[in-house]
Amino acid sequence: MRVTVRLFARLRELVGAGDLVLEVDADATVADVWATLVAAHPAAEAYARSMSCAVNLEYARMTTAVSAGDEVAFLPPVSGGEARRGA
Amino acid sequence: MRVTVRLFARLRELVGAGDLVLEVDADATVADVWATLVAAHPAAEAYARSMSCAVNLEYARMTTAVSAGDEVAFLPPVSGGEARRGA
Amino acid sequence: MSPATAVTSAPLAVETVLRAVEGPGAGAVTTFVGLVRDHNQGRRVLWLDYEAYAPLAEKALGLIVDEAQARWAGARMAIHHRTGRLEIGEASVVIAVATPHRADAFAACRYAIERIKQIVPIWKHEHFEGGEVWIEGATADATDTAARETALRIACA
Amino acid sequence: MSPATAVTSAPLAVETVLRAVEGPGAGAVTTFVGLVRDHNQGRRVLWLDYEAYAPLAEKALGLIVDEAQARWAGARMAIHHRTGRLEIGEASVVIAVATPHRADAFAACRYAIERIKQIVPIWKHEHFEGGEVWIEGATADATDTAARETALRIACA
Repeated sequence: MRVTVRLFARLRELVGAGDLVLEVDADATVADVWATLVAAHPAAEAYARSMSCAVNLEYARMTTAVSAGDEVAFLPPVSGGEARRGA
Repeated sequence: MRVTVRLFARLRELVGAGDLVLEVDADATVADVWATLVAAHPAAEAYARSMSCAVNLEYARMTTAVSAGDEVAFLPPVSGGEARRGA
Repeated sequence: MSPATAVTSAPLAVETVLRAVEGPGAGAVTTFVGLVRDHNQGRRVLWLDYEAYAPLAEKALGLIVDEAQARWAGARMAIHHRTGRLEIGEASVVIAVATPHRADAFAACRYAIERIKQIVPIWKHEHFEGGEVWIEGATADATDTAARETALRIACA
Repeated sequence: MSPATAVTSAPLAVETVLRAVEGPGAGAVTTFVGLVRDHNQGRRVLWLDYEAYAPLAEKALGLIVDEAQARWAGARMAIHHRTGRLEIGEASVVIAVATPHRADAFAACRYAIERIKQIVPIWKHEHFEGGEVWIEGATADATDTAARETALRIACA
């Protein structure tokens, strides 16, 4: 089945795309989607331990099951808010 | 000598005036000005323990000496800020 | 530039107070606005009259700004306090603080409102359904170091 | 009525966010504004680009508002976050909180900015004199209760 993968910020730059479609097994989890991404784009591996993920706009776990057509987002560590971290 | 006395809020209402001129001895302190005020307006006594004072726009003590023409203010407990005290 | 401190019978505007703390180096800005509430201690409030010893109140606000700017490096603070008759929902006080880092912006702003209630000679005359009462809080003494320490503790906790 | 939450490339205005928390019962209103600073870790910053996963960022801001309004009774909160290129001195985020009492207004506002930095999928790309770098903070996980407890501890301390 196919899922859409969304990447952001430096992870997007490392992979060279913010949006891509990956083919995964029908019983795939988020971890399988990640493994498929890393196999095709080894640079993504840099975020293996620091990224988090969301499926269809819900925060998810690596063990979360995905379905055909799902939007799976991998999120580098975030930095919203003001320009500097507080004292 | 003469000093000007300024009164505010409920203390002003109890005395019936916000501005008055009192005659005190040349070596008078704020305490003497207060005593003179209370002698003329016994209702002011209600604030004997809760008021604070200022002389010529400087916070003062009851022992502060006053001079002719000084402005001596007696301040009931203050309540600036927002409409309710915080939780 | 807006004045850093003001005691005024004119309606307050957050934007005006914010303009007074504009400048380089700020990473965080906090504001505090105190509003007239429609009830107090079970009474239905109709309006409030704020009476000020205006020249000393302005000095006291300036003292609070100086204290805060000395305590929190790089902070810029402004405080405007209103006087006269205020209707429900109107702003009685507006504080703005700009600092390099956010923790200081919160602490200095909280400090300012606590200090205002301790030392600024302004009094509230509450007109409620069925009567009126003068609201009294702290004995105003700017030299009381224990009071100042209380404000610092609340702000930095 | 302004929206309670927004992720937008348009300049932010404190007054707009304040309007979103207007309403009866408020006695205290706090705001927090985060500004782009001209330097960071010894680098001279030229401008910032904020990239957002916009629909999830909007949801995350809504979650923070819900968390705060559940934790602080009677609170109304609004958060607007900007995206795209921001120049020095421009506002990246504006938070407004209205509560019956002032302690809650400060705590809820502080909570919100801490939570924003923990969970909202927005990234800063810093362009400085001589290069550029992605600023990275916390691993975003809205379900991480330890992170939430940290934000609560900082806010209520």
